[in-house]
Amino acid sequence: MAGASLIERLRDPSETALGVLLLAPAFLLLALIVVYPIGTLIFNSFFDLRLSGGSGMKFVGLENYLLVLEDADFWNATWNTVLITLITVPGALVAGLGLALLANLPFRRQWPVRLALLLPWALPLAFAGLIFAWFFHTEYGVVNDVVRRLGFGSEPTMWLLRPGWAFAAICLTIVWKTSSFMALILLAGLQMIPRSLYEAAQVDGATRWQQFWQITIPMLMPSIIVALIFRTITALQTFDIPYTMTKGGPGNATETLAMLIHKTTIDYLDVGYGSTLAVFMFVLSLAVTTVYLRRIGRQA
Amino acid sequence: MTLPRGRPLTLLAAAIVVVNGFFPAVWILLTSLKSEAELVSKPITWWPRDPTLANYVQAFTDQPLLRYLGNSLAVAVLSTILSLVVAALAAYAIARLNLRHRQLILTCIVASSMFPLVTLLVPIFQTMRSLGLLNTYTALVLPYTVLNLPVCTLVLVSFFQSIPRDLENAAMIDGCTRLGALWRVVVPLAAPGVFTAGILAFVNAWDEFLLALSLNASASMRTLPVGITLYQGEFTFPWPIISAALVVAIVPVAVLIAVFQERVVGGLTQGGLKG
Amino acid sequence: MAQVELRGVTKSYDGKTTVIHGIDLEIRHGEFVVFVGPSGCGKSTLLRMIAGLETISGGEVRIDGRTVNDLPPRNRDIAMVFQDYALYPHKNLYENMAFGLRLRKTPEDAIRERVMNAAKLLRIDHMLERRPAALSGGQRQRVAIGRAIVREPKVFLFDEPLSNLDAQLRNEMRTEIKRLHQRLGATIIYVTHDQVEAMTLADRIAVLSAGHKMQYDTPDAIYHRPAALFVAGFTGAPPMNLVDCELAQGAADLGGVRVPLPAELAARGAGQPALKFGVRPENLRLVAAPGDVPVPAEVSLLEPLGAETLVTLKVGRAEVVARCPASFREPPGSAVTLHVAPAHLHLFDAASGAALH
Amino acid sequence: MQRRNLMKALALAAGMAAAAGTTAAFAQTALRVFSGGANQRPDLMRKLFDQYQAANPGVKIEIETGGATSELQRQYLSTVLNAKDSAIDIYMIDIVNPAQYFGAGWLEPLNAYVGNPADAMKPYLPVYLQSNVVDGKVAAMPGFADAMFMYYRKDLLDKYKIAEPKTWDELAAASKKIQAGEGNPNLQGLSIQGAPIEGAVCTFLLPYWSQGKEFNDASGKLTLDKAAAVKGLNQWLAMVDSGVIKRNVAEVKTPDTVNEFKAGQVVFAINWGFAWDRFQVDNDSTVKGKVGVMPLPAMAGGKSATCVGGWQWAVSAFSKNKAEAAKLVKFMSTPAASKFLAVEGSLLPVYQSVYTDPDVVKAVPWFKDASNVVIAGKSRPLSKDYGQVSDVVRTTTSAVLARTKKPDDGVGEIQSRLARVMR
Repeated sequence: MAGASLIERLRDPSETALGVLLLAPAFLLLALIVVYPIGTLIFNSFFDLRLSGGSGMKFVGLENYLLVLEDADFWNATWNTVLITLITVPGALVAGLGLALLANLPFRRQWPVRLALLLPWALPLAFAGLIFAWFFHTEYGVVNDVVRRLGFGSEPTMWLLRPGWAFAAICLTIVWKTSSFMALILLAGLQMIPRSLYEAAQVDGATRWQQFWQITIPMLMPSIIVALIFRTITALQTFDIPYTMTKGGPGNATETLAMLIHKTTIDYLDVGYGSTLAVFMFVLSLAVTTVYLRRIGRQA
Repeated sequence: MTLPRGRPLTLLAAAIVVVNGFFPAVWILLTSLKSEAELVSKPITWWPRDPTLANYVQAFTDQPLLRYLGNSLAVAVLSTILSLVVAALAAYAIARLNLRHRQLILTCIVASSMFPLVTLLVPIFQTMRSLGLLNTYTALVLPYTVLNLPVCTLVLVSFFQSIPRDLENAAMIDGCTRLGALWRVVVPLAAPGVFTAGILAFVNAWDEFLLALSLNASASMRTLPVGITLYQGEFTFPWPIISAALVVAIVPVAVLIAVFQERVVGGLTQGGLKG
Repeated sequence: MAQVELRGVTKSYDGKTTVIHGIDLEIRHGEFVVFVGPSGCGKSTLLRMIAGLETISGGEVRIDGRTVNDLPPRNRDIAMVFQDYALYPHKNLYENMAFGLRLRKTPEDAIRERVMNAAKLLRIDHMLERRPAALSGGQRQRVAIGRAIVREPKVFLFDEPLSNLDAQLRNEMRTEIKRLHQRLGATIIYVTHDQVEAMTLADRIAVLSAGHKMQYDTPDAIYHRPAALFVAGFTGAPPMNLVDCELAQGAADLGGVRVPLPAELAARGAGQPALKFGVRPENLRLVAAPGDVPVPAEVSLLEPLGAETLVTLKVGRAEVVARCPASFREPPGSAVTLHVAPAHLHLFDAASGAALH
Repeated sequence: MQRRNLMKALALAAGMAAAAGTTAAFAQTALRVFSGGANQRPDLMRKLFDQYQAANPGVKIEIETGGATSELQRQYLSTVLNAKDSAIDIYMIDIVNPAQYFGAGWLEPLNAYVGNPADAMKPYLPVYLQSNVVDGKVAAMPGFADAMFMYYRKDLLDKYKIAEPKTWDELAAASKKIQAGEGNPNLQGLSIQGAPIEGAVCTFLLPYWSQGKEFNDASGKLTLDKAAAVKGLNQWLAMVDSGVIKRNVAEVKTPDTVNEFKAGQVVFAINWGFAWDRFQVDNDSTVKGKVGVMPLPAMAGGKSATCVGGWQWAVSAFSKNKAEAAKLVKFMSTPAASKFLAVEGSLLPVYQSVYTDPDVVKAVPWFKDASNVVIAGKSRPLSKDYGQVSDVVRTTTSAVLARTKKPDDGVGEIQSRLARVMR
């Protein structure tokens, strides 16, 4: 093959060379935006780096890690984060499934329904939080107005000022915001189920309810799992909605891990400790998403 | 599943879905037509007593809303294109090439989405500063591309995998190089997937707030979400004006998805997120 | 037209799993060669190595005397028809066929002429504006073939092109491909798992099993002189009856029933530890001809096919199938006498699978 | 005419600042200034900068704005300064920030440019000696002031013949009387800010300070008197119970108080200085001409005190033009500049003398009432970790007002958390 010129060889790179070439842009970007910053973060977590003191960096080994384990705020935020995840992920799934089933009915006009599913998804998180905080306002909120019009309760409920209610309001907002996209994915899944399966089930004498559990749910399972996993990752990172709705209040009843990290790093300027918290959060995400990656692994 | 087909029930179902999706947007629209005084009257009004467009006028005069709109558009479009190119190349390598550790490579790319950007804010800021990129489109385009890389890669990998390998082989036998086959056959065929991934990326970039706030704070480079927070001041929270600005911010995306909804839903159906 | 040579061609993955074991083949100018074998035998892999779609781990592939091992597919001057047609769904039929010519910068009028000729030949000239999705399976297959024809390549490669068609269409297309070959006189390498297809189409057949070449010869030779147990068992419908036997006094002992063998054959079998006795169903007859040997048997199952009836019979401990006239009506359980010409008897070494002739 | 005079005075001051400088003017210096958000009136600052540029041809000033609220600005500046960004030379910062930023080494000490702290701060309101001098160094120069005022409905007090209340109890009694008399269920007695925003820090401090107690000593060490703090919070809660303050006070933010007062739903309202114009000038105000300002009430036996706010000019430690920047800062902190901001933008002056300036009194008559309040003003706790201090105080206060925490526990929490930070 002496005849093959250099150009010819460049047009037909070996499999590996081509792979490196194609993957290079992605990995360069990841190195710049993720790997290097994470490195900085892990490095910082071993230092007492409080920018407010102006006292510079002091190596403290694992001290920050020990402090985190004793930190009641950390455990509170972790608990809140986990709770939000445990409530809103199944919540969004159930709501999304409901919306998807409704949207899958034979409508003459499809677009208003589709648009209704797409709009909440396209609304920025921070704005969704702002808008829903307004909805839940004790005096000017539409929620209490509806309650009043329906004739319940003489005293308006202070939704965002009671830890339980505030938590519920935040979860509801997250479910509203995220169930639409869930519904879109599930709707796509629903439309792929062949009609013949339902016809077969009808011939076999299955009721609608049985058809739902025996056909719809099993056939949707791949979509459901992918949607759940994506949702779980973002749920663990919950920040914008509680930040705009309650600022983590009342007290720190609705503070999530991401908020605590943001507060520690940006407000308190305690970069060392904030970095350590971030490392913990990463470990938590990693633990949860290992399951996810295994799943992808099985499918790819 | 076959649900009741009766017309009234179907309409009720449609009503539930539509109200759920539209209510907040409609509420914002109504609020944008009210005066600030009406907003704090009790009991609250649903329909504006004195509808006014003054809030829109103010939304455009208080802040350079058009400029923010343009910035958001530029950043979102540029990062969408870059995400698609970078993700398409990587996804092709993962889906098609006979590479070792393909799984590990995909895992690395997806794992990058697990790290909350909030926590990386300060290091990213430092990086951008040392590269002299603060207050440029690039400062946002690069992180947004990374933000979108996992989902775009996943969508495109499954799309590429769904395209018969023999199509590419046929193209190579017909006379294409490997990259030629990618460009002439695979990419056009993955168009629905590319489109779905593109919409996902665009919306993500359009929504992002925290990085935009920190990396591009200068007045001429602000994006829409950052700009909208500026209507509120230390002492003021002009809901009607903010609502007006929100309406302006929501409309382009709503139009975009209304026009392309068929393809968004279709793209998802064709295996996009189906793993 | 061109000739293709394979010299010790080997394919292995990661240097461990070997799927093609040193195959030598020579395909002459204008010859129609079929690779046949059960799925997983490596026939498609071998074809794709010739196409350049799979790397070659060892040996060499030569087209017209030129080693093409490292040549990308586009530079090998071949055309290929794929099992799933692999039509470009985003291009109409005309563009599908023209694509390869455009890439080679063929002038537009030449493209038009060649595409139109091919389309007329394949009777798809009235639907060139359509996209593949609007076509039936048979039509798609024609387009795929047309795409190969317009290129006027040195070698045509067919990878199970008919396996996605229904039975009737398959027969039609088979005939058309055969006619096409006669008309174009092209060198064709054709892969199929269907031995009938192989028999009807091929000038020469290469039978492959587990990555090994079992036999490479004309259909006639393959059928009548199978070189290996595998070839015998793979060809013919139903295939050759193959039965364990022992050699006793110049006859094959099928467990109580003895079939006398020609002396030459018996001599070859002598001393082999395990033997297989083989006879094709059509060579087991109910009416004796001069020189035939009789074999007592008992009817156990009838399968009328209209033109003939397949009869399963017990011969000693073994079961064999015979091809009988449609008039055969003996009920199961009745005893009959089969007749077989000694020249049609085969004997194989059960351990190596080699034919003893 | 008044305006022309003012401009002349400014030009003079700007010229003097230039003359004082030793740098030759032929080198063009570009100064980049972070000038806060819209509420910090970058439009007016631009006019002052134009003045300065006119008098100092070698200097070109560019403005950057961002961050609508003090909190957002602090977050943004923390990120920028954290990265030692040299792009910005001068920062406008909230009164609570000099200690923190100086502590972090982000601000250039200005002693070399303005002289020793005691003398430099002498002409200004007393609060600045406390807030702008850190470790014996001048960290920032006052730009304009702000303070929490007690606004009230003059018409209603007159109607029920009630004098300005001097103590919180008197205020509660007056409110109840008016609320009962008006019979309007939506009428609130007193509006304060209980949402976990910066204003809630003042909400915590006002009743506490008015018992004559201090939050911290001169060195910044925490001196919280737990009993007094609990008493202060209980004072608010008692008013909530008696219906003087509305039940969802923990939701109330600064603009809510303003809007409700404007809508005539509030008798007494505590708010920043900007609110005056909202009440008296805004078209949709229903209380024009019915608004009074008075010093904040005290606890029985205590002394009136208020929370001072406002913005300062500081030079970045990472600036490459420190000398030029310091000169501009000095100019922005002159009496003439302060007067300009008072007359043109009703921004509270940082010099006691400017409050009584005839031009200022003419332009903004209510400033003469304001001066008494401002002089009694105190600064919020000064700490290198103000971000943390503020966060702890406002979230706890808000939680107590939402009744999710008992005052006793809340104060205990503040004490234990801040004892570590403020020592």
